[in-house]
Amino acid sequence: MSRKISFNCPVQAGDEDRYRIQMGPQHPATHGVLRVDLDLDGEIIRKCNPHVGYLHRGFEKLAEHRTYVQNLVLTDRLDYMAAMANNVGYCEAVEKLLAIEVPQRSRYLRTMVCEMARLASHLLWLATHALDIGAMTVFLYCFREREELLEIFAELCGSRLTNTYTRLGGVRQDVTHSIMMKLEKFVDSFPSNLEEYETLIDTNRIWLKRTIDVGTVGADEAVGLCLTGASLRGSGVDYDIRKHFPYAAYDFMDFEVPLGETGDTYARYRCRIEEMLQSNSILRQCIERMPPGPIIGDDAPDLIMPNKPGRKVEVDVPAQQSLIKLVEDRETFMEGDVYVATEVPKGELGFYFVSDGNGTPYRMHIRSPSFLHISALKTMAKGSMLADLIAIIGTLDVVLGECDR
Amino acid sequence: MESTGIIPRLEVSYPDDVLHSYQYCGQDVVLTRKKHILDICSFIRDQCAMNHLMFLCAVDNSRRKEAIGKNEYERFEVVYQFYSMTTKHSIRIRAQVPDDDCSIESITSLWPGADCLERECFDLMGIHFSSHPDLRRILMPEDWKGHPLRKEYPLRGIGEWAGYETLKEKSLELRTFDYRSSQKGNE
Amino acid sequence: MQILILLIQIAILVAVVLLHVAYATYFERKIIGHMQVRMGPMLVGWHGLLQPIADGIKSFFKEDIIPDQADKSLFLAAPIICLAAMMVSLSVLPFAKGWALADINVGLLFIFAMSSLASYGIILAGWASNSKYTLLGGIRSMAQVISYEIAIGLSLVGVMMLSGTLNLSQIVEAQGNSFFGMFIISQPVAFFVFFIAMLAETNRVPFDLPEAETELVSGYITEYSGMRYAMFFMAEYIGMFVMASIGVVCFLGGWYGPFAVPLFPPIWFILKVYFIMFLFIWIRATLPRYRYDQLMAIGWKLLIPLSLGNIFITGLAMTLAQ
Amino acid sequence: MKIQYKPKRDLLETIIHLEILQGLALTLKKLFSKPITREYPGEMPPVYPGFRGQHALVRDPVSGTSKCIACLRCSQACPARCIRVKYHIDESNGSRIVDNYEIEALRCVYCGYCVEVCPVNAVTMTDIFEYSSTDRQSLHFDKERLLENWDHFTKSDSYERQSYVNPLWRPRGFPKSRLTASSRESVPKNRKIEKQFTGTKLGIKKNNKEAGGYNNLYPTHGEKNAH
Amino acid sequence: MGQLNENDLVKIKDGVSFIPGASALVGPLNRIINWGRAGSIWPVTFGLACCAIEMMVAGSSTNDLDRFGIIFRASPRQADCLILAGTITKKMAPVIRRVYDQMPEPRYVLAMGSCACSGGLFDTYAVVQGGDNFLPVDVYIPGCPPRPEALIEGLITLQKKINQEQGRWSQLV
Repeated sequence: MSRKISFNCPVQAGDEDRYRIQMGPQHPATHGVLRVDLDLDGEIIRKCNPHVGYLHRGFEKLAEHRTYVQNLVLTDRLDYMAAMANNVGYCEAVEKLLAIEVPQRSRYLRTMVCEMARLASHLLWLATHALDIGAMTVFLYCFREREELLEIFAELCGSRLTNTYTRLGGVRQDVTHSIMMKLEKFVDSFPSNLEEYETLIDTNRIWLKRTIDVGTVGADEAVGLCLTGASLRGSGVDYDIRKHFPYAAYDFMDFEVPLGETGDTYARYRCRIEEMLQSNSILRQCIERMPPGPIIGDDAPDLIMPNKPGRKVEVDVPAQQSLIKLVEDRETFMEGDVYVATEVPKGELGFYFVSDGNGTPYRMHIRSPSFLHISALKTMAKGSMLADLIAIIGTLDVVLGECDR
Repeated sequence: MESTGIIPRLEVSYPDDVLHSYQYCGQDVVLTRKKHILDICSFIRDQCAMNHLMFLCAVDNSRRKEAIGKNEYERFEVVYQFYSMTTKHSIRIRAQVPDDDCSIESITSLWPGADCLERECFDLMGIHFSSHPDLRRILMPEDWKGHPLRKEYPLRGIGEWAGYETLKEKSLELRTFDYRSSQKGNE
Repeated sequence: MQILILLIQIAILVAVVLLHVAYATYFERKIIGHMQVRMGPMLVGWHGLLQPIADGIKSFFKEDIIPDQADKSLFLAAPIICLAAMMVSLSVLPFAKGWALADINVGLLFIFAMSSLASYGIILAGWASNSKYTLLGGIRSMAQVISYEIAIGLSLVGVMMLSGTLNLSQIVEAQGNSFFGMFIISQPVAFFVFFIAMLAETNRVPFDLPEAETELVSGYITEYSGMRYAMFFMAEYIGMFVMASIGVVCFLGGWYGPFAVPLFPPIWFILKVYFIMFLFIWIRATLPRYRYDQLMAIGWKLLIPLSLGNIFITGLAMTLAQ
Repeated sequence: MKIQYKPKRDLLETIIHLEILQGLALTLKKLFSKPITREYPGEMPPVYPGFRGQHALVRDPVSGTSKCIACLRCSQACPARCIRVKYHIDESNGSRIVDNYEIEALRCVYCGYCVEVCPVNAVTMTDIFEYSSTDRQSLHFDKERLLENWDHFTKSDSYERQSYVNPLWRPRGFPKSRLTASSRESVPKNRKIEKQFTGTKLGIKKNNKEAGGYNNLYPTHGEKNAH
Repeated sequence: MGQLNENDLVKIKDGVSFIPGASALVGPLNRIINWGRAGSIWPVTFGLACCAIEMMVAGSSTNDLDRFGIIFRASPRQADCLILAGTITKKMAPVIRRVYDQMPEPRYVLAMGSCACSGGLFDTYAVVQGGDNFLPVDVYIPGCPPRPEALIEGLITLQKKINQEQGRWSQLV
């Protein structure tokens, strides 16, 4: 019978008893299009080699050909689980580069939507993580809450997922009373709903067995692997950009950064659950302290960039062809480079801009947490079992759109 | 962020390598030569307690206004941003990499997490990282031609990737087995 | 003449069971749906009642793919082995007094034999598909069946000792008509072991490793399409039915109920079977999945010692009672 | 803040599988609760004004055609470059006359920039999101199709309900000076003006007076916000 | 095919044709099969990018695709329908084609969202400008991403399309 078995990968010397398996890009547990090549010894992973790039869309190149305002639309598609947080991160970076002032009210609004995005993203993470480990009911319960948030997004800015809510120098729309009432209702009911999910998994012996001592990373190792976000804090490293480089209105918020100790999957799970509760309390503070005032600054650029002074748009009219040619006015923006990081649900999302004074960035580099998390998979998965790999991919909370850019 | 005092220390320790330093938007930036970049990085990590590598990327300077005509700029540069979680200081190193010798030392021995970032730089910008354990393309397919983030590379790419061409041929060939086309042929 | 009657009986049984299987999937989707605060099938037929039929029609008219690299004969045989073995074990189940196709003396052993045979189908499917995921699924299934077959057998030894027979009808008779005669009262540990092992035998959550969707795509059935996939599906649900029936026969007093129903005696049996199947579904909606080595550890380190201890205590109690 | 773990279960809880029984009880409870499912083809989801759905060109009740003046701002602002405007210049008065206005709906990313930059409120995004098609060509909207979309939308419920003023035309909370065209449609008189939402526990109460100018900037939409 | 081609031979494939009188049998059978297929469309669990999240939402409690008899299957062998939910990159395209090739007939393709339909925002070197370059797409769903209800509407469009099919089963049986 063995005559018919033909492995695609050539077997190297010493590897004859290894079982090579290629997980993904189409696999239910890879959260999109991650591909992991595994060398198995029975069920134990001897070598794990993640392959990314199946969703590489050329973000950074494309950004060089679009104006700063248009690039905002791109950032929605980075980490599509928390598009709002990406919007805010991008705007904070560009505002620093172009020295644009943001009014206080829109800072609060940004904080609010950031935390809503964090909740939405963490709920999705909990859902998929639980589904990966086999608890499919948690998956659907989490989506119930997430839907409420998405409906609030839809009412706020007209789109559920790719929000494009922020604007350079402010935000796009003001909130209404009905949105805030909905949000308040959500904030009130959220902790008890979270309790519900926890009944199903938190103390469940199967869940504990599947998560404790799985994918353990020590604190120093985690820093060396450039992990950020809850994946780092699960190992006990106190690094949260909301505290280290406060942006938006995080300066005015009282919240704590939950830290784990053991650095295993369960610690990261607890960290994120606590983070959700903290986000909930930040949301409540936002609702209570929302200041009045304008939502967009006076020096905010127009949607059609480059905008001032005296925007010049030439229209090339060979009347028969009627093609539109936009001659961009080489208005002087700041020249220089700047790196601004924000804390998105996945970790540290940074934008590095090099500007040469045009309306388009000269170079935009996106420091995406998922990319570095996936590179850590190699180290974390070694020696664990096949089923653990699924748990580790889940706990790292990777999203391929952000990873591959 | 106030001045951290790291730049003077760097200038003292590596006088030949530090080209220029400045502060922009409150961020410290140092331009260096590429030769001793590994030493500089380990100095920064060990002496200045900058344990967190925030990002690593490459920039193509060829069309950059400020770079044109200044001889301290080379064609490429590799940018490192470091941060200290204890002292809350950060510093950015811009190591200049010339076009004709497009390689720089890898810092994976210091930060294992830099592995993927350096592969990305190699993939998109074509910078070689010597002593990198496994320098392959990471985002683009293995047999992709060119390095997309270089400035001369057009947005829509040059030519078509061979793998996609074969796919298109294959799909044309398989179309004959398709329900719809077999219907059309008979009508 | 007798043969003809037997054939008609078989035909009725098979038809009823197949219909039952179809609707078991419907009820599973409906119940899990409502547990997850959604609705389940709604639009194909009234409240989705025709859903299983639509699924069946679709599967029947689907292209049947046999992978190029597969071992064709085994690939074709595997679902048939699986389904046939499961169906044969239906023949010894006593649905009511005298309502068994074959009331043989070694009914319990026969069922074990057949369910082991069905696992051959799974292993062959995993092997013959010549795919890595199916092979892993097959291996997992093999290991799982071997370990839990022992546990399930040992857990029923106590029942056999109390009833003194392997004939299923006589086991029911031994429990008698009263509630307290049920072996679940006298053998709770055995029932616990049996129930967990039953979940593992039928590859249900939390032991659905051979077809763990997020790990092995679809496990051993990854390469099967159309009707052959449906056959595995049916085999799995018939397996559930058979296992639930054994549970009812051995622990829950078979066809006896609080009062006798005149026209349709198997009603209590069927209700009890449905209760156990509801438990299956309920657990599926609630629990995560074990890891492979943990599953093995439970089987060998917990269930088998427990059931051995149970045998010992049962024997001791019986000796003392004499 | 160190995270707190729940206490470990004791022996008795282990034996009776307490936490698993709790989980089972929860799912059983949910079995008898009402499903939250929205039965979509019969029951529509809530769509709020300003939803970024199907594109349309507003049909001017006076002229019976589009209001577009071919300023091309929309196609400049479009990040996906999916808007094509063809026009010619009227020799008599030098104004631009639109020949065709095309939106490639399959390339559009529904960011709403075109609506926001339009100086005459000509292009808009409606609440309609159900327009899947089996062929590609029917989703390449030209001028006629876009006007038809508007007619279709004006007949729908959501238009009737809120007598449409797209918040993207006039984003809530935007000062008038920042609007692309100050000559935008004025708010209908029967519309309630809602005060800007502010928190209850403000530490900076005195600023309220100065910011009062922003309070009455934006209209509410429909009776939803009335209470 | 009962109604349409009553009087001439119905050609299914080269050399295979139906006798006219058989249409009385074929017509209802055709309808039953189409009903079965339309009532149980099983898509592959295959998300590419943003739209996959909305696809998950469509499957979750609020919209519940299970009402239509739609359940996600992980293995393409058991699936009927491929939902292209997200951006198709050139690196991914061969994989998608492979998944499609692994699916048994009859199989359908839905392009969900701008990126899958035409490349959308990403007119770059790495992105395929529309899934129909290498796959026969049946239904296009615009939106970026489409609301989950829009996906359901797309699936309803697909059901209508399936119900209009004639004799697609005869080549298989």
